[in-house]
Amino acid sequence: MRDLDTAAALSWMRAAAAAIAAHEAELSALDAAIGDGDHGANLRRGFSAVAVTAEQLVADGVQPGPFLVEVGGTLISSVGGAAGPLYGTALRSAGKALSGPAADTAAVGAALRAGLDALCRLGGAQVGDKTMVDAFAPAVGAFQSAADQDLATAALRAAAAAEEGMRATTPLRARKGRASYLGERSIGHQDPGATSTALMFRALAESLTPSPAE
Amino acid sequence: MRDLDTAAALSWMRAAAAAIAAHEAELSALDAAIGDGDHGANLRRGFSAVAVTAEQLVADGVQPGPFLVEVGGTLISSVGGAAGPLYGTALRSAGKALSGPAADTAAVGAALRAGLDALCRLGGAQVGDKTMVDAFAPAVGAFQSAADQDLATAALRAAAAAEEGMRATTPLRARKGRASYLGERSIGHQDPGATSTALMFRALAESLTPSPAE
Amino acid sequence: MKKFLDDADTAVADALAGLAFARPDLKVDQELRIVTRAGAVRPGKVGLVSGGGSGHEPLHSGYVGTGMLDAACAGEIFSSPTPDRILAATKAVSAGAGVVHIVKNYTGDNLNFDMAAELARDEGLEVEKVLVDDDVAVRDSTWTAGRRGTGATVIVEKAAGARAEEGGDLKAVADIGRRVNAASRSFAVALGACTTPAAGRPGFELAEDEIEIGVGIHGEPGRARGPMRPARALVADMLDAVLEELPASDDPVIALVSGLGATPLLELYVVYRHVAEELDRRGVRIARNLVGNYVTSLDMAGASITLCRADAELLRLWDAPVDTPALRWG
Amino acid sequence: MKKFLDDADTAVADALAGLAFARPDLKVDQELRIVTRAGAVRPGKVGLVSGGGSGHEPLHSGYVGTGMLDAACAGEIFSSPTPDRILAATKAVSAGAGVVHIVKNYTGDNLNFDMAAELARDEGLEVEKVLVDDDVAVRDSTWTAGRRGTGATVIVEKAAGARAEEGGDLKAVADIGRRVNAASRSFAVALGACTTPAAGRPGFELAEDEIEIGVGIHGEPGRARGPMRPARALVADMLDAVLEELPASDDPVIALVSGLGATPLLELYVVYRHVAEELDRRGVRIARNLVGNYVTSLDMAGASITLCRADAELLRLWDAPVDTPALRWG
Ligand SMILES: Nc1ncnc2c1ncn2[C@@H]1O[C@H](COP(=O)(O)OP(=O)(O)O)[C@@H](O)[C@H]1O
Ligand SMILES: Nc1ncnc2c1ncn2[C@@H]1O[C@H](COP(=O)(O)OP(=O)(O)O)[C@@H](O)[C@H]1O
Ligand SMILES: [Mg+2]
Ligand SMILES: [Mg+2]
Ligand SMILES: [Mg+2]
Ligand SMILES: [Mg+2]
Repeated sequence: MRDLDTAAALSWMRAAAAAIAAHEAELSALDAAIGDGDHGANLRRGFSAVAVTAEQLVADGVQPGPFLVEVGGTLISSVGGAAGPLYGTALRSAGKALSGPAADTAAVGAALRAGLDALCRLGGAQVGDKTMVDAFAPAVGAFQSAADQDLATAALRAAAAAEEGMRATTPLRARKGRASYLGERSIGHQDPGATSTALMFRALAESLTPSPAE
Repeated sequence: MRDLDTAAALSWMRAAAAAIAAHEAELSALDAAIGDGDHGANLRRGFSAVAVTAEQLVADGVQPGPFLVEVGGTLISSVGGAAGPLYGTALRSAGKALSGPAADTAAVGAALRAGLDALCRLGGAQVGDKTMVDAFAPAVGAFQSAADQDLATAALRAAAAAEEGMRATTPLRARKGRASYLGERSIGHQDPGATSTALMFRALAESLTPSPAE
Repeated sequence: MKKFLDDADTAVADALAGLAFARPDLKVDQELRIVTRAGAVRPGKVGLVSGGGSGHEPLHSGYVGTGMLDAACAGEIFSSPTPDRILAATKAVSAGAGVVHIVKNYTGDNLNFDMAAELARDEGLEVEKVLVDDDVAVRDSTWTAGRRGTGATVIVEKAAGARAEEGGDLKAVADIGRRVNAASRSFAVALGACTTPAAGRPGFELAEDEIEIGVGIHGEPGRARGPMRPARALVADMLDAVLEELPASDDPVIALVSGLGATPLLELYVVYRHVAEELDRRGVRIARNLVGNYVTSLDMAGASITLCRADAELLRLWDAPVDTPALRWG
Repeated sequence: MKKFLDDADTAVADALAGLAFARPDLKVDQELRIVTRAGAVRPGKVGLVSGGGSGHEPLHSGYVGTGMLDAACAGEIFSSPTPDRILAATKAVSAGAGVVHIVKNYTGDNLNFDMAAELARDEGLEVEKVLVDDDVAVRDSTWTAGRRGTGATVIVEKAAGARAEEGGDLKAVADIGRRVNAASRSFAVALGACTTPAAGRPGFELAEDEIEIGVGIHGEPGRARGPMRPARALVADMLDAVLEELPASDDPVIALVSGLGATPLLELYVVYRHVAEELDRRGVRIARNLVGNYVTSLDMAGASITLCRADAELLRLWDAPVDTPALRWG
């Protein structure tokens, strides 16, 4: 059983970057269907920048809270589009909620909740609007429900909930972001932002779960 | 046996207009391959104008020479592109070479020769340059070789020669007109102008040959 | 995908490099992707900053110059620029009288410009935001992110630019921008999709007789798909949509017909013919017009129509001298 | 085929009607398809007439106005106008000092303009012809109809127009036009074919990785088909072709990068970036430039590069005031 220290946060960002890179085309294709087709490229650009920042932050010996704050800032200053400020703000707020060299499951859960709240405040979206919130909110809920479990378990529950939330966006009609311009035509397509959110929670779970070889 | 009077000239122009209209798409497609794709539209526009002029000229009782001169002028002022001045000048020169109310085979042959000469002078093309001249010149040759035959026979020979000349343009490399810009790539395509020339000589032959029903 | 590019990732940077070579009257900050006028901002003049995703050229860089913008921020293709760059542009053109942000209404643009404005205010600058939301293909309701900003942006930038040039203060410049936006409505149809360099293939596929009705400028599908029809009928429907939401008034209009990138000028003039005839029939007088590629969507085949009710003051500002790559007169 | 048109046969007339509505500073004779300046020609000024097939907009109607053309004759799409109309334009702009015909070198244009000049001379007018033949994709040999006229037309019209405006006589105006033409060379590549309204489908089909090299502006195939490559490589080859035939001289050049109709401005600036860098590498200085859609080929995807060696006099004429729909400065 392991708390979230800076090394773990770095592993998360590395896994997230790898997942985004692997799914760039898929994310952009989802965005092309109901948006402008750049979500994959936006996040790839952002996480490439994060990869550089993150290594430096670790070398500088920062704690996980400031680490996430900086990573969020990097996303804000490299992604552009809607996703950059939203994800960046979520990470910055989550980071600000963390203190000390390592955080346990409850602390991480509270931090994620703070991130979600900031994201919702900034974007004005609620669950059901067909946005990243539809994956983010259930993920945070599942994570906090497992506050008494170890980090990896909570993260696994969160990832599963995020993926369910992601799939549940398909039948929804969008009320926020570009997809809302399509009206009824947004129905039947999975939201790209919810999809990238699910990838990020899955990356968190995988980075915390010892690989079979270890 | 019938000489070329104004009524016959009118029949020719009507038949030519019908043939062009029926083959407009084909002429434009040939021109698209090695030119700019407008030969069919150019000539359809021209012969639509000719149809109007021609009826009026007949109503005014003009003789076949002035009739062809006017028809040529109409082509010049309605076709545009290369084909308008070339066909128009050929018909004008042919018309100027005719006198009286009707012309026999020899007179028509000489008039067509005058038209060909003017066309070659204006456009500077010779046989083998992959232009309308490749159909026009053999047609006039065949027509004049049949100067002692009736008009319809001479016209039938001319039409056959024009069609042979038309087909013979396919392997040639163009030296005149837009097709020359393609260099070697013009080889293997039939020239649109030679094709419309063949249509016009076929129209002449058909307008002079009593249809089976008559 | 065939495009005159070296690499999808450097498309925006390479185009800005070309702009820098072509226009010595502009200054291009390659690192921050900011285009400003070559000279310093006149002390006391309100600064005008706009920007957004690239791919809409000449918007916005083509409107930087005397009488119009002081700075344009070029985001990646169809992605808003980031707050740090907008902040840098804001500071670069600040001359003591405040800065106006002209922002097209998209979630991303709003968030990034708002964050930049926040940061600028933290540094003691006054920033006013003018939001452009003229596209009537999107209803402004709780079901949407609100109407999109499209063609009216050009008119907002022109009028606000003229007001700033003649010495208007921050409020006056922002006000005229807001007034132009409130008086403007747009509608666009696409005959074919655009291809973003990153995606490498068209955003949607249309049958030979289909069009997208009510598209924006980001390659997204429109509100509905419909059958292709003659220009006259398409224009009549587009004008129906625009006029239904255009403020009623006796003022004449400024009419903008913009190609979306791949539509020949010949066709845009055919569209304008019908715009002029239809508006005449409906008793709307056109006082000024623009026909060409002004707000585009990469290589999208299509056209937008923007109408802006213009009173005497607005016409005066419209007619004021302008000297930018894409608009030049007076 | 999807186009903003009502009918292929009325496309040119409808576009001219749109132009007439849009530009009160121009006079459009719908019957003869002639566009002239709204005012009368200044007595004693040499008249400038150009024209050719339509589909190259803004060429030629977009260049009618102060400092450039007096009249443009619009033929059908890709078909030269007829002699009677060119004659009418010639007479309309004749103000006692003679008229210059600016003619792009195509068989049809030559024949129709020559016939018109003949008719004008019969009526006692002096007419000088300036032939534009700048396209190096076509060798000038007994095997061809000679080099085509393309992008240089804009520069010829601008310089000759300025010379006429400042009072040059017939010979002086024609001479400067000929000098510009002799000093100019162009080359174009197409990434995709255009579709004429009459044909209704693209003039040729290209594979996803193929381009046409050395195309003209009439939708015809080029000299060769080749593989698509990065912009930098394409531009280097295009410049090789242009520079090989551009007169050697220490003069700088006017560089024109023109889209062929469906190419976004973003890409044209990428092209210009490489033009600027390549020319710099080769020691050729660019004194002036234009980047945009200036000589097009309907909705062809592609770009042309034109270079014109420009001495001080030519630069002065280039910089002289011009006020037309497509060029405006000074
Ligand atoms: N107001 C909002 N609140 C939360 N998420 C949003 C909002 N608007 C958009 N999104 C999310 O952003 C995603 C699109 O991101 P991206 O494509 O990178 O930005 P853009 O729409 O600017 O191109 C959407 O799929 C959606 O999940
Ligand atoms: N110099 C010439 N002499 C004779 N015929 C020519 C010449 N140039 C072109 N042509 C003929 O004109 C035809 C093309 O006509 P058309 O398509 O109507 O004109 P354009 O080439 O101006 O579009 C060619 O197929 C060729 O037969
Ligand atoms: Mg997007
Ligand atoms: Mg042709
Ligand atoms: Mg975007
Ligand atoms: Mg033609």
